[in-house]
Amino acid sequence: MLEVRGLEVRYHAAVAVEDLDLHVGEGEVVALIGPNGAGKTSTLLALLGLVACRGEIRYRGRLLNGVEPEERVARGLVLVHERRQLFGEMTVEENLLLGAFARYKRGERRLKGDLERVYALFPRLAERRRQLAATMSGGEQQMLAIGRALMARPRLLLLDEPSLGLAPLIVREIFGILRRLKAEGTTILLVEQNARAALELADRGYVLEAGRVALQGPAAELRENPRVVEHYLGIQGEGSG
Amino acid sequence: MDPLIFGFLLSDGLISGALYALVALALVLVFAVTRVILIPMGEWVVFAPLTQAVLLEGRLPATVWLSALLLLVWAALDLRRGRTPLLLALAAALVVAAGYLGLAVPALAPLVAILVVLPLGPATFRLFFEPLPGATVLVYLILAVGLHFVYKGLGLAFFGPEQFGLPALLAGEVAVLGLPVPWQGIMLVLAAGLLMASLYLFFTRSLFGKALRAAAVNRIGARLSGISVREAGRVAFLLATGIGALAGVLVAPLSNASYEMGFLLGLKGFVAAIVAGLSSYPLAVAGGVLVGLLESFSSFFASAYKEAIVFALLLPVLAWRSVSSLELEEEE
Amino acid sequence: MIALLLALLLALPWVLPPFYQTLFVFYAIAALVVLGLHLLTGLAGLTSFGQAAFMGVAGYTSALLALRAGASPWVGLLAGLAATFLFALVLGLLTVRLKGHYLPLATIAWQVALYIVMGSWVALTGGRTGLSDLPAVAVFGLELRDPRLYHYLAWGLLVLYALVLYRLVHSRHGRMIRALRGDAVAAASFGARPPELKLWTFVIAALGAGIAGWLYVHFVRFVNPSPFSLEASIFYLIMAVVGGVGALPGAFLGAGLLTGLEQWLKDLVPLVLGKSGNYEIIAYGLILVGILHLAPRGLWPWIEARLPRRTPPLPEGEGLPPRAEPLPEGPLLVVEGLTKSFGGLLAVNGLSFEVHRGEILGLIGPNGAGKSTTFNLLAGVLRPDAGRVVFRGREITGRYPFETVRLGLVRTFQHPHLFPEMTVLENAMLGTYPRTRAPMLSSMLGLDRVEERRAAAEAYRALVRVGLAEKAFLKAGALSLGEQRKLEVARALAADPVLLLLDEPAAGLRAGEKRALAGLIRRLREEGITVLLVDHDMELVMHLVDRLVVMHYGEKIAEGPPEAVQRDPVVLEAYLGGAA
Amino acid sequence: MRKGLVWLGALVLSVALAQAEVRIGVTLSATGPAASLGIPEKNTLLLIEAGKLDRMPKGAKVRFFILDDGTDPTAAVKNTQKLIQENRVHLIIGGTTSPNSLAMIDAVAEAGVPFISLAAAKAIVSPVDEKRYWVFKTPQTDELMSQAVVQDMVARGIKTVAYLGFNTAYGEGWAREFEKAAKAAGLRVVASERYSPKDTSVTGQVLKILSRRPDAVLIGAAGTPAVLPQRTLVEKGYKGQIYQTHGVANPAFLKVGGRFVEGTLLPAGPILVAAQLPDAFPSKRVALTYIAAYEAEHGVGSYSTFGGHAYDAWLIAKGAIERALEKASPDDLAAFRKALRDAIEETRGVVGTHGVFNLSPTDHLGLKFEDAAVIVRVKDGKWVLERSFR
Repeated sequence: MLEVRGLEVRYHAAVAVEDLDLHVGEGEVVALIGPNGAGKTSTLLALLGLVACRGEIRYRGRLLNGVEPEERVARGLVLVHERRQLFGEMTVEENLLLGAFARYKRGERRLKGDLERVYALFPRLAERRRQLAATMSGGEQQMLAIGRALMARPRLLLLDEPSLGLAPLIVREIFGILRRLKAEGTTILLVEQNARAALELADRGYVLEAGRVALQGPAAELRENPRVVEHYLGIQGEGSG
Repeated sequence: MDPLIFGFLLSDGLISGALYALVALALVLVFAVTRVILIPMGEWVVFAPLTQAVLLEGRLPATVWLSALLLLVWAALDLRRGRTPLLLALAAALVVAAGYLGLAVPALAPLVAILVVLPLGPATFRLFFEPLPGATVLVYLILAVGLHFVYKGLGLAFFGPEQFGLPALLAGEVAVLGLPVPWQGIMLVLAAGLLMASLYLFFTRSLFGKALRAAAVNRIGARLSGISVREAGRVAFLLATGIGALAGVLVAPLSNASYEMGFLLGLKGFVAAIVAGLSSYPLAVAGGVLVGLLESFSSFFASAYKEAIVFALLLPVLAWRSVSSLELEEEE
Repeated sequence: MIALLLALLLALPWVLPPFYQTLFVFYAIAALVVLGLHLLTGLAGLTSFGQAAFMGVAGYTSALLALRAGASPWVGLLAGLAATFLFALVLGLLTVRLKGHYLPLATIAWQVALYIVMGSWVALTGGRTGLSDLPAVAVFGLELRDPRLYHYLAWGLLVLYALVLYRLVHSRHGRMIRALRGDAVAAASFGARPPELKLWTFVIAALGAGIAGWLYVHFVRFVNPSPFSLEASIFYLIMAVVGGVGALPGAFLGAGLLTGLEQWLKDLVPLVLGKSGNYEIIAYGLILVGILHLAPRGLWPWIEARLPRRTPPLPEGEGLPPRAEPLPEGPLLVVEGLTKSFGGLLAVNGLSFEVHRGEILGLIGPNGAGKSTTFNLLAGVLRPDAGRVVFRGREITGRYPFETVRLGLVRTFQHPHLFPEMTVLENAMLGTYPRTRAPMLSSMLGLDRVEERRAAAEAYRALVRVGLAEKAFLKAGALSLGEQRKLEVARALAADPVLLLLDEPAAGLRAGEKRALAGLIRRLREEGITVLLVDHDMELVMHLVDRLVVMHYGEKIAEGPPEAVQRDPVVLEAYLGGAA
Repeated sequence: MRKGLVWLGALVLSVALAQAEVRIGVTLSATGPAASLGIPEKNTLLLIEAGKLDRMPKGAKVRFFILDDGTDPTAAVKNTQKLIQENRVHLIIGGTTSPNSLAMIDAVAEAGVPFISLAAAKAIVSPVDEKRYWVFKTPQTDELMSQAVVQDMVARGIKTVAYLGFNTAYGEGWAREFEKAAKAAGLRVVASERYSPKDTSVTGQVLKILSRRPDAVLIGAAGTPAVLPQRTLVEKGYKGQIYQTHGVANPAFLKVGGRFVEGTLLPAGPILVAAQLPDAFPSKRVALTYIAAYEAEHGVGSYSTFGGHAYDAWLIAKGAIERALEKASPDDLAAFRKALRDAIEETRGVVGTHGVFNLSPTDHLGLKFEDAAVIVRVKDGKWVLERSFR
């Protein structure tokens, strides 16, 4: 589904990601973990084309280099941004509908079904469909961000820190939904600091440190890896600014 | 003051205000989506009636060729990027055909004029602004000033220095509360209102309109939703040119038109747009009406200092708006 | 190099063809205005559409004094600058506090208003028809009528103004002005008072325009409002942007190029297109657009990138004097009942703790615990709803950061708030701002050399301490994340901190870098600096700190040495309860 | 036949080579707010350069350097310097507007170059002091034209009058001179308003004027922007007499003005109605010749009075060049400039399109009122001679 070779992202002269190889198979859930600033978010942004990068990104067999982000979205590569990037002054429903804009533009006018599906997944959004996005709590905003991404009918869903800044109960709820998506066969690339939760959900995982892959392997193996345990799975693993 | 004079000044201010409001709306739209302060807007506003006037004189206006040329250059750029620019080539042909149609059927001249001017906006965006994504507001502004020079120079070359008189689309006057007001003015105000209402509907009801708003408020969020910010920019320019050209065609029979009038019109629209913080559409309309009224009344009381009064009175408005705006904007 | 340029400048009028002598005078006049814009727009980030109006204020003042009172142009210069100063002060007070787009519009507003007054107050100004027969400037009885002589006057004043500006830009004030634009919070954290600095910037830029206006009227010896119009102001802004508004040579480049361009087009366009003419403005616009497409940041940065770079000598010598006053007894920092809510959501609720002298205290907690809010409350970026903060025995609750930094309460930023266009050393020197005293005027006159040298030495020493010495002259934008964090610390050290507030200093660092950072923080403690550390990197925190304060949902849930806190069941619940 | 032509060409060429080159620098407002004045001036000089209007002065080959100043005084000064220093011209013609001409005075006086201005203000040539020693002009002064308007108003029994003019040097000059002349003649000026040529509405000013109920309104504007106030006056029901100034005397004004400007009175140089002048009118023949040549190039009805000023400047210059050539060689720059200045000042009895020029050391314009001004009425979309002061 996704094949990345030699990815490199720079800001000014600072290297954020260097020589990164990565692949995601159809139906797989892959976790990308690592400390703050390891280059996880930069990787996702590069995959979507929102930052300039070098290296080869192959998606469903075709090179993505030079393809506009919105075209990537239209091809089913959809990102839930770390900062959610909702349209704060618009209602929940408007946000969701805009998530399907690429399809709408292609002429698909029947979005009702998708809407119902998202509402079924997040009943809280259904209750608040007329509410402005900016006035919702962090957890609800995160649900909306995921819901908006689902409206695009992603073939590969990129999730950036879905648990960031959320209360534990909400995090649990969000991961519950991710599990359901996984069960439905959605392919997911998940970036998460909550390494324990991420590795429990994922099939495989990569550990990024300072812009490079430090470790990789099946999620179950990573969970047992002493280095991962020490750095990311103690009580230490939870906190984040 | 004599209530009759008051009434006249009021109606004059409202008519001018409607014009400035339209220009301000277009400027706000373009700025919100692209961060371009569209100085050449004023030129496009006058290009439309000037094109119409030349058509009515039985000559093919040079704007037709300009429009077609820009569209073809755009098409050539697309071709280089490996796309087939069939629509653009067709549009270029259409513009030329419309020009000849306007010659043959003078009644259609106003419509043709708007159609001819319409491609200038999006083509300008495509050729001059799109290649510089992410430039600062200041660089875009200077770029816009450069284009203003170009269009102004072209205006002089195409239309000459003199004004053109245009026939009213709807001649005559009508009494409003005992006050004679020209139909054309009422048409302008009505058209402004209608345009605003349809823009409102477009932005709140249509998913395309919402996408445009989305691109304006959150560019990254928009791209994540598959909304192309570039396309949004082109659409914003297209709408702005359309609004401007329509405003121009409607106001010209009241005021005559010359290539030079554009800048001042644009400036006043810009003032109204700033009063709205370059972000709020209803406030842009209010700002336009405010500028129109200020201008009308100050031209009665102290015509020599008219602009000075309009701008000086804006300072407190600005201070108030600045204090009451919550967001800490980037200073550029 | 500079001597060569000066010699060229002196010889120029005698080698140039006659018309270019005149053109060079207009060049100097334009460059004066554009230099002001370089400071105002390029460095302080305030876009002004009103510089030509200031030219008019000074020009008309001098012209009227000469015609109505027979005053010498030199008196006119002083009076003109005084008038410009007053206008700029009043307009500046009205303008510089405006936010975002309101500021440029305000400049348009008074530009237009002043222009119309110049044109419409016929009795005073002669209206649009203008005033003619103005006197020439005379030096020791020699009237400067020949453009070759005026050249020296104009360029002399220009070079003087450029020197003053150069001194200012490379002084403590200049660094702050530049910092202000990128990041007012960071600037204020090192002692700057944003509105005041902006106002002076505004006035200094206006004075440049004032000199230009005076030069203009006594060169042309005729004055009417048209050279002081909005269009003229826009032309100066174009020059600034085309040359590169962020650099001093850019002002010279832009002013020279566009002054010339206007003339060359007058010659060239008719040649190319035949005599029918009027196409100059189109060509002008197209060239402008072309330049911006080639070099969106202006021509000078484009050229500079192609020039060889010279490394200045390393700063040496004595640093700044250390803090003299002794610390009072008792805890260094006392926080009592600190409370802050955002829209009804309690971010920090009744938080109390103390920081003792010479310790490293860690403040930790899970996501959303209120650590960042607490940090910002202590740093003065946010104001608490209730509670108080006492530092060194003085209450500092709700004080601005530019006040507390002088007391020795110095912070770093989680996401480095550095200025990528400034060198590493300049970034570090920002830290010395609260410790240096030179007022703006003495900086402009170059009287701050000794203090500047010591500030540079001090900043360099701080760079040595964090291990960045060899990168001192690189642009900060070229640093890696780890180096940027070191620079954050170095800048704080340059401020001679008593209490150092570190906001997640280890985020994003590699293992080796983290160890180095921990070593550095320990060394600082040994040097007597107290550290308050907010971080979530447990490895770092646990091995480094003396004590921990743990927050959860805005409240303190535990306090004590790391080993004890690690076993605290409440802490464990807070951290683990939320895991999936 | 063809051979003969070749010979003739060779002959002309050899004569030309033997002739001295006299350089005339021109700076005009061919763009900007005064473009409607500057463009006919420029066209006229281009016609002269092309030899389609007049012969060249005997014994000299004349070269023109024509620059545009965009109606900006700074640009006019820069142009002047450029012409003097770079093109080493012997004479400068131009300065379409009064500020531009005034701004140029210092530059020409400094360099000692004679200058024939094409702008209206009296201050350009009066008083003839050390600097204005070098400055001449051909257009009637605002004062002279105001005189014509005021005399016509008095003759019609008008008592009160309002002024509505441009907020430019043109409108300002008219305001000053007209109000002075009106007061002197016992007229009451009940309102004096301004507007911008780029304004889209002048309702406020017109209402103010209407509220003062003047017998007549004078609109001090140039070109087509002069239509809007008149149109607004008419639309708001003003029934008094409306006057315009000679600045509107171009065909575009009539076209744009249409029915709104019907019946307007304006002062103008006699050239505007040349064909209707009595044969005894001195400038009639010259004016007709000029108009015929201009219209041949630019179309029937295309001429304006402003081009006439440029032609008059040329006529004065032509005679003076011939006389100066006897005193100095154009190769000696300073001497020839001085000789040319002296020759211009000695101009006597040169019949131009706007009158007869008799210059003297104290009068650098040299037009007589009765020769230089007529009152014209707009009738059926045409200029019709209403009154002559002879």
